[in-house]
Amino acid sequence: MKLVYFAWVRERIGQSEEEITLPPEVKTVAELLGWLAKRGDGYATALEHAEAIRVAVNHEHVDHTARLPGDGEIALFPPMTGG
Amino acid sequence: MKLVYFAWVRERIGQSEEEITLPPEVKTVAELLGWLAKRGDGYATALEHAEAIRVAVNHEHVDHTARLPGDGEIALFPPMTGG
Amino acid sequence: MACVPDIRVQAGDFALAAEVERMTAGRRDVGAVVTFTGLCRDEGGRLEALELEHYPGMAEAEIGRIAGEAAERWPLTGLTVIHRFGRIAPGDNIVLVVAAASHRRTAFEAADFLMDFLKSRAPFWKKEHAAGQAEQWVDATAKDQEDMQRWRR
Amino acid sequence: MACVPDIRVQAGDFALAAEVERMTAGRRDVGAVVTFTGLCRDEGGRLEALELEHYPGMAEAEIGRIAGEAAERWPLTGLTVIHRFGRIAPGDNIVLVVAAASHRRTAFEAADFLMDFLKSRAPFWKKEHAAGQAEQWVDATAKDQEDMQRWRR
Repeated sequence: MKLVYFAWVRERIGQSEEEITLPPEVKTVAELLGWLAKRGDGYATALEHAEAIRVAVNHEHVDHTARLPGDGEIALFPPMTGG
Repeated sequence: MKLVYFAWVRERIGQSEEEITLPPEVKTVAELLGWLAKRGDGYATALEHAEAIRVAVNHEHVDHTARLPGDGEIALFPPMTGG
Repeated sequence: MACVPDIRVQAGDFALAAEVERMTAGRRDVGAVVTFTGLCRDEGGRLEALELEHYPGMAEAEIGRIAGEAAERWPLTGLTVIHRFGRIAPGDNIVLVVAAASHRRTAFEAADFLMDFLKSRAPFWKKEHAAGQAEQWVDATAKDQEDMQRWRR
Repeated sequence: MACVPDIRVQAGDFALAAEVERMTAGRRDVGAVVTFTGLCRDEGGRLEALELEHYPGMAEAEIGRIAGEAAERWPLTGLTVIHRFGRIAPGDNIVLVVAAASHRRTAFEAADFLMDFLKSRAPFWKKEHAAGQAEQWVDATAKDQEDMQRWRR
Protein backbone atom coordinates (compact mmCIF):
# COMPACT_ATOMS: atom_id res chain seq x y z
CA MET A 1 0.00 0.00 0.00
CA LYS A 2 1.33 3.46 -0.86
CA LEU A 3 0.95 6.08 1.86
CA VAL A 4 1.43 9.77 1.11
CA TYR A 5 1.61 12.62 3.60
CA PHE A 6 1.09 16.37 3.27
CA ALA A 7 1.74 19.60 5.17
CA TRP A 8 2.48 19.15 8.89
CA VAL A 9 1.60 15.47 8.77
CA ARG A 10 4.41 15.07 6.25
CA GLU A 11 6.81 17.20 8.28
CA ARG A 12 6.16 15.34 11.53
CA ILE A 13 6.40 11.88 9.99
CA GLY A 14 9.55 13.05 8.24
CA GLN A 15 8.84 11.77 4.76
CA SER A 16 6.36 12.46 2.01
CA GLU A 17 5.53 8.89 1.02
CA GLU A 18 6.29 5.26 1.75
CA GLU A 19 5.28 1.74 0.74
CA ILE A 20 3.82 -0.21 3.64
CA THR A 21 2.47 -3.74 3.99
CA LEU A 22 -0.40 -3.58 6.43
CA PRO A 23 -1.14 -6.42 8.83
CA PRO A 24 -4.42 -8.15 8.02
CA GLU A 25 -6.18 -6.86 11.17
CA VAL A 26 -5.89 -3.24 9.94
CA LYS A 27 -9.08 -2.94 7.91
CA THR A 28 -10.39 0.61 8.32
CA VAL A 29 -9.00 4.13 8.12
CA ALA A 30 -9.30 4.51 11.90
CA GLU A 31 -7.38 1.27 12.44
CA LEU A 32 -4.70 2.44 10.03
CA LEU A 33 -4.25 5.71 11.97
CA GLY A 34 -3.99 3.80 15.27
CA TRP A 35 -1.50 1.33 13.85
CA LEU A 36 0.66 4.03 12.24
CA ALA A 37 0.80 6.07 15.46
CA LYS A 38 2.72 3.22 17.09
CA ARG A 39 5.45 3.16 14.44
CA GLY A 40 7.57 5.86 16.10
CA ASP A 41 7.70 9.29 17.65
CA GLY A 42 7.18 11.17 14.37
CA TYR A 43 4.06 9.16 13.58
CA ALA A 44 2.80 9.52 17.15
CA THR A 45 3.17 13.31 17.00
CA ALA A 46 1.65 13.60 13.55
CA LEU A 47 -1.38 11.49 14.43
CA GLU A 48 -1.80 12.59 18.05
CA HIS A 49 -5.21 14.10 17.36
CA ALA A 50 -6.35 11.41 15.01
CA GLU A 51 -9.85 12.89 14.63
CA ALA A 52 -8.34 16.00 12.96
CA ILE A 53 -6.50 14.01 10.30
CA ARG A 54 -8.13 13.99 6.86
CA VAL A 55 -7.80 10.93 4.70
CA ALA A 56 -8.13 10.34 0.98
CA VAL A 57 -8.15 6.99 -0.77
CA ASN A 58 -7.15 7.10 -4.40
CA HIS A 59 -7.69 10.89 -4.52
CA GLU A 60 -11.11 10.89 -2.84
CA HIS A 61 -11.96 12.05 0.67
CA VAL A 62 -13.10 9.22 2.96
CA ASP A 63 -14.38 9.00 6.53
CA HIS A 64 -12.40 7.34 9.28
CA THR A 65 -14.94 4.55 9.28
CA ALA A 66 -14.21 3.68 5.63
CA ARG A 67 -12.70 0.29 4.85
CA LEU A 68 -9.24 0.39 3.31
CA PRO A 69 -8.95 -0.58 -0.36
CA GLY A 70 -7.08 -3.68 -1.52
CA ASP A 71 -4.40 -1.48 -2.95
CA GLY A 72 -3.84 2.05 -4.20
CA GLU A 73 -2.81 5.31 -2.57
CA ILE A 74 -3.83 6.47 0.88
CA ALA A 75 -3.16 10.09 1.78
CA LEU A 76 -3.08 11.59 5.27
CA PHE A 77 -3.15 15.35 5.77
CA PRO A 78 -4.39 18.19 7.99
CA PRO A 79 -7.63 20.10 7.34
CA MET A 80 -7.27 21.96 4.07
CA THR A 81 -6.54 25.69 3.87
CA GLY A 82 -6.61 26.46 0.15
CA GLY A 83 -8.78 28.90 -1.72
CA MET B 1 -40.93 73.77 -12.50
CA LYS B 2 -38.88 71.67 -14.91
CA LEU B 3 -40.37 68.32 -15.83
CA VAL B 4 -38.28 65.63 -17.52
CA TYR B 5 -39.50 62.35 -19.00
CA PHE B 6 -37.74 59.09 -19.84
CA ALA B 7 -38.28 55.89 -21.83
CA TRP B 8 -41.92 55.20 -22.78
CA VAL B 9 -43.19 58.04 -20.62
CA ARG B 10 -41.11 60.38 -22.79
CA GLU B 11 -42.26 58.72 -26.01
CA ARG B 12 -45.94 58.86 -25.11
CA ILE B 13 -45.83 62.44 -23.89
CA GLY B 14 -43.89 63.31 -27.03
CA GLN B 15 -41.13 65.41 -25.49
CA SER B 16 -38.24 64.88 -23.15
CA GLU B 17 -38.68 67.96 -21.00
CA GLU B 18 -40.76 71.06 -20.44
CA GLU B 19 -41.11 74.02 -18.11
CA ILE B 20 -44.48 74.06 -16.40
CA THR B 21 -46.10 76.41 -13.92
CA LEU B 22 -48.21 74.31 -11.61
CA PRO B 23 -51.49 75.56 -10.19
CA PRO B 24 -51.27 76.06 -6.41
CA GLU B 25 -53.66 73.19 -5.62
CA VAL B 26 -51.15 70.66 -7.05
CA LYS B 27 -49.05 69.94 -3.97
CA THR B 28 -48.04 66.27 -4.10
CA VAL B 29 -46.56 63.89 -6.64
CA ALA B 30 -49.90 62.07 -6.93
CA GLU B 31 -51.70 65.34 -7.60
CA LEU B 32 -49.11 66.25 -10.24
CA LEU B 33 -49.65 62.94 -12.05
CA GLY B 34 -53.44 63.44 -11.98
CA TRP B 35 -53.15 67.00 -13.22
CA LEU B 36 -50.71 66.13 -16.01
CA ALA B 37 -52.89 63.25 -17.25
CA LYS B 38 -55.58 65.83 -18.20
CA ARG B 39 -53.23 67.87 -20.39
CA GLY B 40 -53.81 65.80 -23.52
CA ASP B 41 -53.94 62.35 -25.07
CA GLY B 42 -50.18 61.75 -24.89
CA TYR B 43 -50.13 62.57 -21.19
CA ALA B 44 -53.23 60.47 -20.57
CA THR B 45 -51.67 57.44 -22.26
CA ALA B 46 -48.31 57.90 -20.56
CA LEU B 47 -49.85 58.22 -17.10
CA GLU B 48 -52.76 55.81 -17.52
CA HIS B 49 -51.44 53.47 -14.83
CA ALA B 50 -50.24 56.20 -12.54
CA GLU B 51 -49.21 53.76 -9.80
CA ALA B 52 -46.55 52.30 -12.13
CA ILE B 53 -44.89 55.65 -12.78
CA ARG B 54 -41.68 56.32 -10.87
CA VAL B 55 -40.86 59.84 -9.83
CA ALA B 56 -37.62 61.57 -8.88
CA VAL B 57 -37.28 65.04 -7.43
CA ASN B 58 -33.90 66.65 -7.95
CA HIS B 59 -32.34 63.27 -8.83
CA GLU B 60 -33.78 61.37 -5.86
CA HIS B 61 -36.55 58.78 -5.91
CA VAL B 62 -39.71 59.91 -4.10
CA ASP B 63 -43.05 58.28 -3.24
CA HIS B 64 -46.29 59.44 -4.79
CA THR B 65 -47.27 60.84 -1.42
CA ALA B 66 -44.27 63.19 -1.37
CA ARG B 67 -44.87 66.93 -1.44
CA LEU B 68 -43.53 68.72 -4.50
CA PRO B 69 -40.52 71.00 -4.00
CA GLY B 70 -40.67 74.76 -4.46
CA ASP B 71 -38.61 74.45 -7.57
CA GLY B 72 -36.14 72.11 -9.21
CA GLU B 73 -36.44 69.15 -11.55
CA ILE B 74 -39.16 66.52 -11.42
CA ALA B 75 -38.62 63.36 -13.47
CA LEU B 76 -41.27 60.83 -14.50
CA PHE B 77 -40.30 57.43 -15.84
CA PRO B 78 -41.24 53.75 -15.99
CA PRO B 79 -39.78 51.14 -13.60
CA MET B 80 -36.07 50.89 -14.23
CA THR B 81 -34.49 48.07 -16.23
CA GLY B 82 -30.77 48.74 -16.02
CA GLY B 83 -28.02 46.52 -14.67
CA MET C 1 -13.30 54.13 7.33
CA ALA C 2 -15.61 53.34 4.41
CA CYS C 3 -13.90 53.24 1.01
CA VAL C 4 -14.84 55.88 -1.54
CA PRO C 5 -16.64 54.16 -4.43
CA ASP C 6 -15.60 54.89 -7.99
CA ILE C 7 -18.75 55.47 -10.10
CA ARG C 8 -18.80 55.90 -13.86
CA VAL C 9 -21.69 56.22 -16.31
CA GLN C 10 -20.36 56.11 -19.84
CA ALA C 11 -21.13 55.21 -23.45
CA GLY C 12 -17.82 53.43 -24.02
CA ASP C 13 -16.74 49.97 -22.97
CA PHE C 14 -14.74 49.15 -19.85
CA ALA C 15 -11.71 46.94 -19.28
CA LEU C 16 -12.24 44.40 -16.52
CA ALA C 17 -8.57 43.64 -15.87
CA ALA C 18 -7.63 47.32 -15.60
CA GLU C 19 -10.40 47.93 -13.07
CA VAL C 20 -9.32 45.01 -10.90
CA GLU C 21 -5.66 45.97 -11.22
CA ARG C 22 -6.48 49.50 -10.07
CA MET C 23 -7.98 48.05 -6.91
CA THR C 24 -5.14 45.74 -5.96
CA ALA C 25 -1.94 47.34 -7.32
CA GLY C 26 0.61 48.03 -4.62
CA ARG C 27 -1.67 46.79 -1.84
CA ARG C 28 -1.21 43.90 0.55
CA ASP C 29 -4.53 44.11 2.39
CA VAL C 30 -6.85 42.86 -0.37
CA GLY C 31 -7.68 39.18 -0.02
CA ALA C 32 -10.71 38.92 -2.29
CA VAL C 33 -11.97 40.63 -5.42
CA VAL C 34 -15.41 39.82 -6.81
CA THR C 35 -16.43 41.18 -10.19
CA PHE C 36 -19.81 41.09 -11.85
CA THR C 37 -20.03 41.76 -15.57
CA GLY C 38 -23.48 42.11 -17.10
CA LEU C 39 -23.62 41.56 -20.85
CA CYS C 40 -26.19 42.13 -23.56
CA ARG C 41 -27.79 38.72 -24.01
CA ASP C 42 -29.59 37.77 -27.15
CA GLU C 43 -33.22 36.92 -26.58
CA GLY C 44 -33.82 34.15 -29.05
CA GLY C 45 -31.42 35.03 -31.84
CA ARG C 46 -33.27 38.04 -33.19
CA LEU C 47 -31.90 40.85 -31.04
CA GLU C 48 -29.89 43.37 -33.02
CA ALA C 49 -29.07 45.66 -30.14
CA LEU C 50 -30.21 47.03 -26.84
CA GLU C 51 -30.58 50.75 -26.50
CA LEU C 52 -29.95 51.93 -22.97
CA GLU C 53 -31.53 55.22 -22.08
CA HIS C 54 -30.44 56.85 -18.84
CA TYR C 55 -31.11 59.91 -16.72
CA PRO C 56 -27.84 61.87 -16.77
CA GLY C 57 -26.95 63.24 -13.37
CA MET C 58 -29.40 61.08 -11.49
CA ALA C 59 -27.78 57.87 -12.80
CA GLU C 60 -24.45 58.83 -11.22
CA ALA C 61 -26.13 60.14 -8.07
CA GLU C 62 -28.28 57.06 -7.52
CA ILE C 63 -25.47 54.58 -8.20
CA GLY C 64 -23.36 56.66 -5.83
CA ARG C 65 -26.01 56.34 -3.11
CA ILE C 66 -26.27 52.56 -3.57
CA ALA C 67 -22.49 52.15 -3.62
CA GLY C 68 -22.14 54.39 -0.59
CA GLU C 69 -24.64 52.24 1.29
CA ALA C 70 -22.64 49.11 0.38
CA ALA C 71 -19.42 50.77 1.53
CA GLU C 72 -21.06 51.59 4.88
CA ARG C 73 -22.50 48.14 5.30
CA TRP C 74 -19.44 46.04 4.41
CA PRO C 75 -15.75 46.69 5.19
CA LEU C 76 -14.61 47.03 1.58
CA THR C 77 -11.14 48.04 0.46
CA GLY C 78 -12.48 49.17 -2.92
CA LEU C 79 -15.69 49.43 -4.93
CA THR C 80 -16.14 50.36 -8.58
CA VAL C 81 -19.37 50.53 -10.57
CA ILE C 82 -19.45 51.28 -14.29
CA HIS C 83 -22.74 51.40 -16.18
CA ARG C 84 -22.88 51.98 -19.92
CA PHE C 85 -25.61 53.72 -21.90
CA GLY C 86 -26.45 53.99 -25.59
CA ARG C 87 -26.57 51.25 -28.20
CA ILE C 88 -25.14 47.92 -27.08
CA ALA C 89 -24.83 44.84 -29.29
CA PRO C 90 -25.38 41.23 -28.14
CA GLY C 91 -22.28 39.95 -26.40
CA ASP C 92 -21.13 43.42 -25.39
CA ASN C 93 -20.71 44.65 -21.83
CA ILE C 94 -23.42 46.65 -20.05
CA VAL C 95 -22.39 46.91 -16.42
CA LEU C 96 -19.42 46.17 -14.20
CA VAL C 97 -19.21 45.92 -10.43
CA VAL C 98 -15.87 45.29 -8.72
CA ALA C 99 -15.83 44.78 -4.95
CA ALA C 100 -12.59 44.21 -3.05
CA ALA C 101 -12.19 43.28 0.60
CA SER C 102 -10.02 41.40 3.04
CA HIS C 103 -12.43 38.49 3.17
CA ARG C 104 -14.31 36.66 0.48
CA ARG C 105 -17.84 36.78 1.90
CA THR C 106 -17.66 40.55 2.23
CA ALA C 107 -16.71 40.98 -1.42
CA PHE C 108 -19.38 38.53 -2.63
CA GLU C 109 -22.17 40.10 -0.62
CA ALA C 110 -21.32 43.67 -1.57
CA ALA C 111 -21.22 42.87 -5.30
CA ASP C 112 -24.45 40.89 -5.10
CA PHE C 113 -26.19 43.71 -3.18
CA LEU C 114 -24.97 46.30 -5.69
CA MET C 115 -26.41 44.43 -8.64
CA ASP C 116 -29.78 43.86 -6.99
CA PHE C 117 -30.15 47.56 -6.27
CA LEU C 118 -28.76 48.76 -9.61
CA LYS C 119 -31.38 46.65 -11.37
CA SER C 120 -34.28 48.27 -9.60
CA ARG C 121 -33.08 51.73 -8.60
CA ALA C 122 -30.57 53.04 -11.13
CA PRO C 123 -32.38 55.16 -13.76
CA PHE C 124 -31.67 53.15 -16.91
CA TRP C 125 -34.19 51.73 -19.36
CA LYS C 126 -33.57 49.07 -21.98
CA LYS C 127 -35.21 49.04 -25.38
CA GLU C 128 -34.82 46.07 -27.70
CA HIS C 129 -34.17 46.42 -31.40
CA ALA C 130 -34.93 43.05 -33.00
CA ALA C 131 -35.09 41.86 -36.59
CA GLY C 132 -38.61 41.85 -37.98
CA GLN C 133 -40.36 43.44 -35.04
CA ALA C 134 -41.10 46.85 -33.59
CA GLU C 135 -38.79 48.35 -31.01
CA GLN C 136 -39.85 47.29 -27.56
CA TRP C 137 -39.13 48.53 -24.04
CA VAL C 138 -38.00 45.80 -21.68
CA ASP C 139 -40.43 45.27 -18.80
CA ALA C 140 -39.26 45.38 -15.21
CA THR C 141 -39.86 42.08 -13.46
CA ALA C 142 -41.33 41.25 -10.08
CA LYS C 143 -38.21 39.11 -9.56
CA ASP C 144 -36.04 42.22 -9.63
CA GLN C 145 -38.12 43.75 -6.85
CA GLU C 146 -37.92 40.55 -4.82
CA ASP C 147 -34.16 40.38 -5.23
CA MET C 148 -33.89 43.78 -3.62
CA GLN C 149 -35.98 42.65 -0.65
CA ARG C 150 -33.34 40.04 0.22
CA TRP C 151 -31.19 42.78 1.71
CA ARG C 152 -33.64 44.12 4.25
CA ARG C 153 -32.26 44.14 7.72
CA MET D 1 -26.73 20.09 -20.65
CA ALA D 2 -24.26 20.95 -17.91
CA CYS D 3 -21.19 22.88 -19.06
CA VAL D 4 -17.77 21.22 -18.85
CA PRO D 5 -15.71 23.04 -16.22
CA ASP D 6 -12.17 24.10 -17.02
CA ILE D 7 -9.90 23.18 -14.10
CA ARG D 8 -6.26 24.17 -13.76
CA VAL D 9 -3.79 23.68 -10.92
CA GLN D 10 -0.60 25.54 -11.69
CA ALA D 11 2.42 27.33 -10.25
CA GLY D 12 2.17 30.30 -12.60
CA ASP D 13 -0.15 33.28 -12.44
CA PHE D 14 -3.42 33.60 -14.37
CA ALA D 15 -4.88 36.45 -16.42
CA LEU D 16 -8.38 37.40 -15.33
CA ALA D 17 -9.38 39.19 -18.52
CA ALA D 18 -8.27 36.34 -20.76
CA GLU D 19 -10.28 33.84 -18.73
CA VAL D 20 -13.44 35.95 -18.92
CA GLU D 21 -12.90 36.62 -22.60
CA ARG D 22 -12.59 32.90 -23.26
CA MET D 23 -16.01 32.41 -21.72
CA THR D 24 -17.85 35.11 -23.63
CA ALA D 25 -16.09 35.45 -27.00
CA GLY D 26 -18.40 34.84 -29.92
CA ARG D 27 -21.37 34.03 -27.70
CA ARG D 28 -24.69 35.80 -27.33
CA ASP D 29 -26.22 33.71 -24.55
CA VAL D 30 -24.06 34.89 -21.64
CA GLY D 31 -25.75 37.58 -19.59
CA ALA D 32 -23.66 37.48 -16.43
CA VAL D 33 -20.08 36.68 -15.52
CA VAL D 34 -18.99 36.58 -11.89
CA THR D 35 -15.31 36.27 -11.04
CA PHE D 36 -13.70 35.65 -7.71
CA THR D 37 -10.00 36.35 -7.30
CA GLY D 38 -8.34 35.30 -4.05
CA LEU D 39 -5.08 37.05 -3.29
CA CYS D 40 -2.28 36.57 -0.81
CA ARG D 41 -3.07 39.03 1.95
CA ASP D 42 -0.49 40.31 4.35
CA GLU D 43 -1.20 39.43 7.95
CA GLY D 44 0.07 42.44 9.81
CA GLY D 45 2.90 43.61 7.58
CA ARG D 46 5.37 40.83 8.34
CA LEU D 47 4.38 38.19 5.82
CA GLU D 48 7.10 37.53 3.27
CA ALA D 49 5.24 34.85 1.35
CA LEU D 50 2.76 32.04 1.53
CA GLU D 51 3.86 28.62 0.47
CA LEU D 52 1.02 26.58 -0.94
CA GLU D 53 1.49 22.84 -0.79
CA HIS D 54 -0.93 20.70 -2.77
CA TYR D 55 -1.69 17.08 -3.51
CA PRO D 56 -1.04 16.70 -7.25
CA GLY D 57 -3.68 14.62 -8.96
CA MET D 58 -6.17 14.85 -6.12
CA ALA D 59 -6.22 18.67 -6.31
CA GLU D 60 -7.41 18.55 -9.92
CA ALA D 61 -9.79 15.66 -9.20
CA GLU D 62 -11.39 17.26 -6.15
CA ILE D 63 -11.79 20.69 -7.77
CA GLY D 64 -13.26 18.86 -10.74
CA ARG D 65 -15.82 17.15 -8.50
CA ILE D 66 -16.80 20.43 -6.82
CA ALA D 67 -17.04 22.24 -10.17
CA GLY D 68 -19.01 19.36 -11.64
CA GLU D 69 -21.48 19.57 -8.79
CA ALA D 70 -21.89 23.32 -9.39
CA ALA D 71 -22.44 22.71 -13.10
CA GLU D 72 -25.16 20.17 -12.27
CA ARG D 73 -26.80 22.42 -9.73
CA TRP D 74 -26.88 25.68 -11.70
CA PRO D 75 -27.45 26.23 -15.44
CA LEU D 76 -24.03 27.70 -16.20
CA THR D 77 -22.73 28.56 -19.65
CA GLY D 78 -19.14 28.31 -18.44
CA LEU D 79 -17.07 27.62 -15.33
CA THR D 80 -13.33 27.98 -14.82
CA VAL D 81 -11.33 27.31 -11.67
CA ILE D 82 -7.60 27.99 -11.43
CA HIS D 83 -5.67 27.32 -8.22
CA ARG D 84 -2.02 28.12 -7.86
CA PHE D 85 0.57 26.33 -5.72
CA GLY D 86 4.11 27.11 -4.63
CA ARG D 87 5.49 30.35 -3.22
CA ILE D 88 3.13 33.32 -3.45
CA ALA D 89 4.01 36.86 -2.36
CA PRO D 90 1.59 39.29 -0.68
CA GLY D 91 -0.59 40.95 -3.29
CA ASP D 92 -0.24 38.06 -5.73
CA ASN D 93 -3.08 35.88 -6.98
CA ILE D 94 -3.90 32.51 -5.41
CA VAL D 95 -7.19 31.36 -6.89
CA LEU D 96 -9.62 32.32 -9.62
CA VAL D 97 -13.21 31.25 -10.17
CA VAL D 98 -15.14 32.44 -13.23
CA ALA D 99 -18.82 31.51 -13.51
CA ALA D 100 -20.90 32.54 -16.52
CA ALA D 101 -24.64 32.16 -16.97
CA SER D 102 -27.67 33.70 -18.59
CA HIS D 103 -28.82 35.21 -15.32
CA ARG D 104 -26.96 37.03 -12.58
CA ARG D 105 -28.11 35.07 -9.54
CA THR D 106 -26.99 31.81 -11.11
CA ALA D 107 -23.48 33.14 -11.72
CA PHE D 108 -23.21 34.65 -8.23
CA GLU D 109 -24.38 31.53 -6.45
CA ALA D 110 -22.18 29.15 -8.41
CA ALA D 111 -19.03 31.22 -7.79
CA ASP D 112 -19.86 31.60 -4.10
CA PHE D 113 -20.51 27.85 -3.74
CA LEU D 114 -17.27 27.01 -5.53
CA MET D 115 -15.19 29.12 -3.16
CA ASP D 116 -16.83 27.73 -0.03
CA PHE D 117 -16.07 24.18 -1.11
CA LEU D 118 -12.59 24.90 -2.44
CA LYS D 119 -11.64 26.34 0.95
CA SER D 120 -12.58 23.21 2.84
CA ARG D 121 -12.25 20.35 0.36
CA ALA D 122 -9.50 21.11 -2.15
CA PRO D 123 -6.21 19.57 -0.94
CA PHE D 124 -4.07 22.69 -0.50
CA TRP D 125 -2.25 23.82 2.62
CA LYS D 126 -0.86 27.27 3.32
CA LYS D 127 2.33 27.90 5.24
CA GLU D 128 3.34 31.42 6.23
CA HIS D 129 6.86 32.70 5.93
CA ALA D 130 7.11 35.86 8.04
CA ALA D 131 10.00 38.09 9.04
CA GLY D 132 11.41 37.26 12.46
CA GLN D 133 9.33 34.18 13.16
CA ALA D 134 9.28 30.47 12.44
CA GLU D 135 7.39 29.15 9.45
CA GLN D 136 3.83 28.41 10.41
CA TRP D 137 1.02 26.35 8.91
CA VAL D 138 -2.25 28.26 8.56
CA ASP D 139 -5.03 26.74 10.67
CA ALA D 140 -8.35 25.79 9.13
CA THR D 141 -11.18 27.77 10.67
CA ALA D 142 -14.58 26.70 11.94
CA LYS D 143 -15.97 29.52 9.75
CA ASP D 144 -14.80 27.70 6.63
CA GLN D 145 -16.73 24.60 7.69
CA GLU D 146 -19.82 26.67 8.43
CA ASP D 147 -19.64 28.39 5.06
CA MET D 148 -19.84 25.01 3.39
CA GLN D 149 -22.95 24.11 5.39
CA ARG D 150 -24.83 27.01 3.79
CA TRP D 151 -25.24 24.96 0.63
CA ARG D 152 -26.99 21.95 2.14
CA ARG D 153 -30.25 21.19 0.46
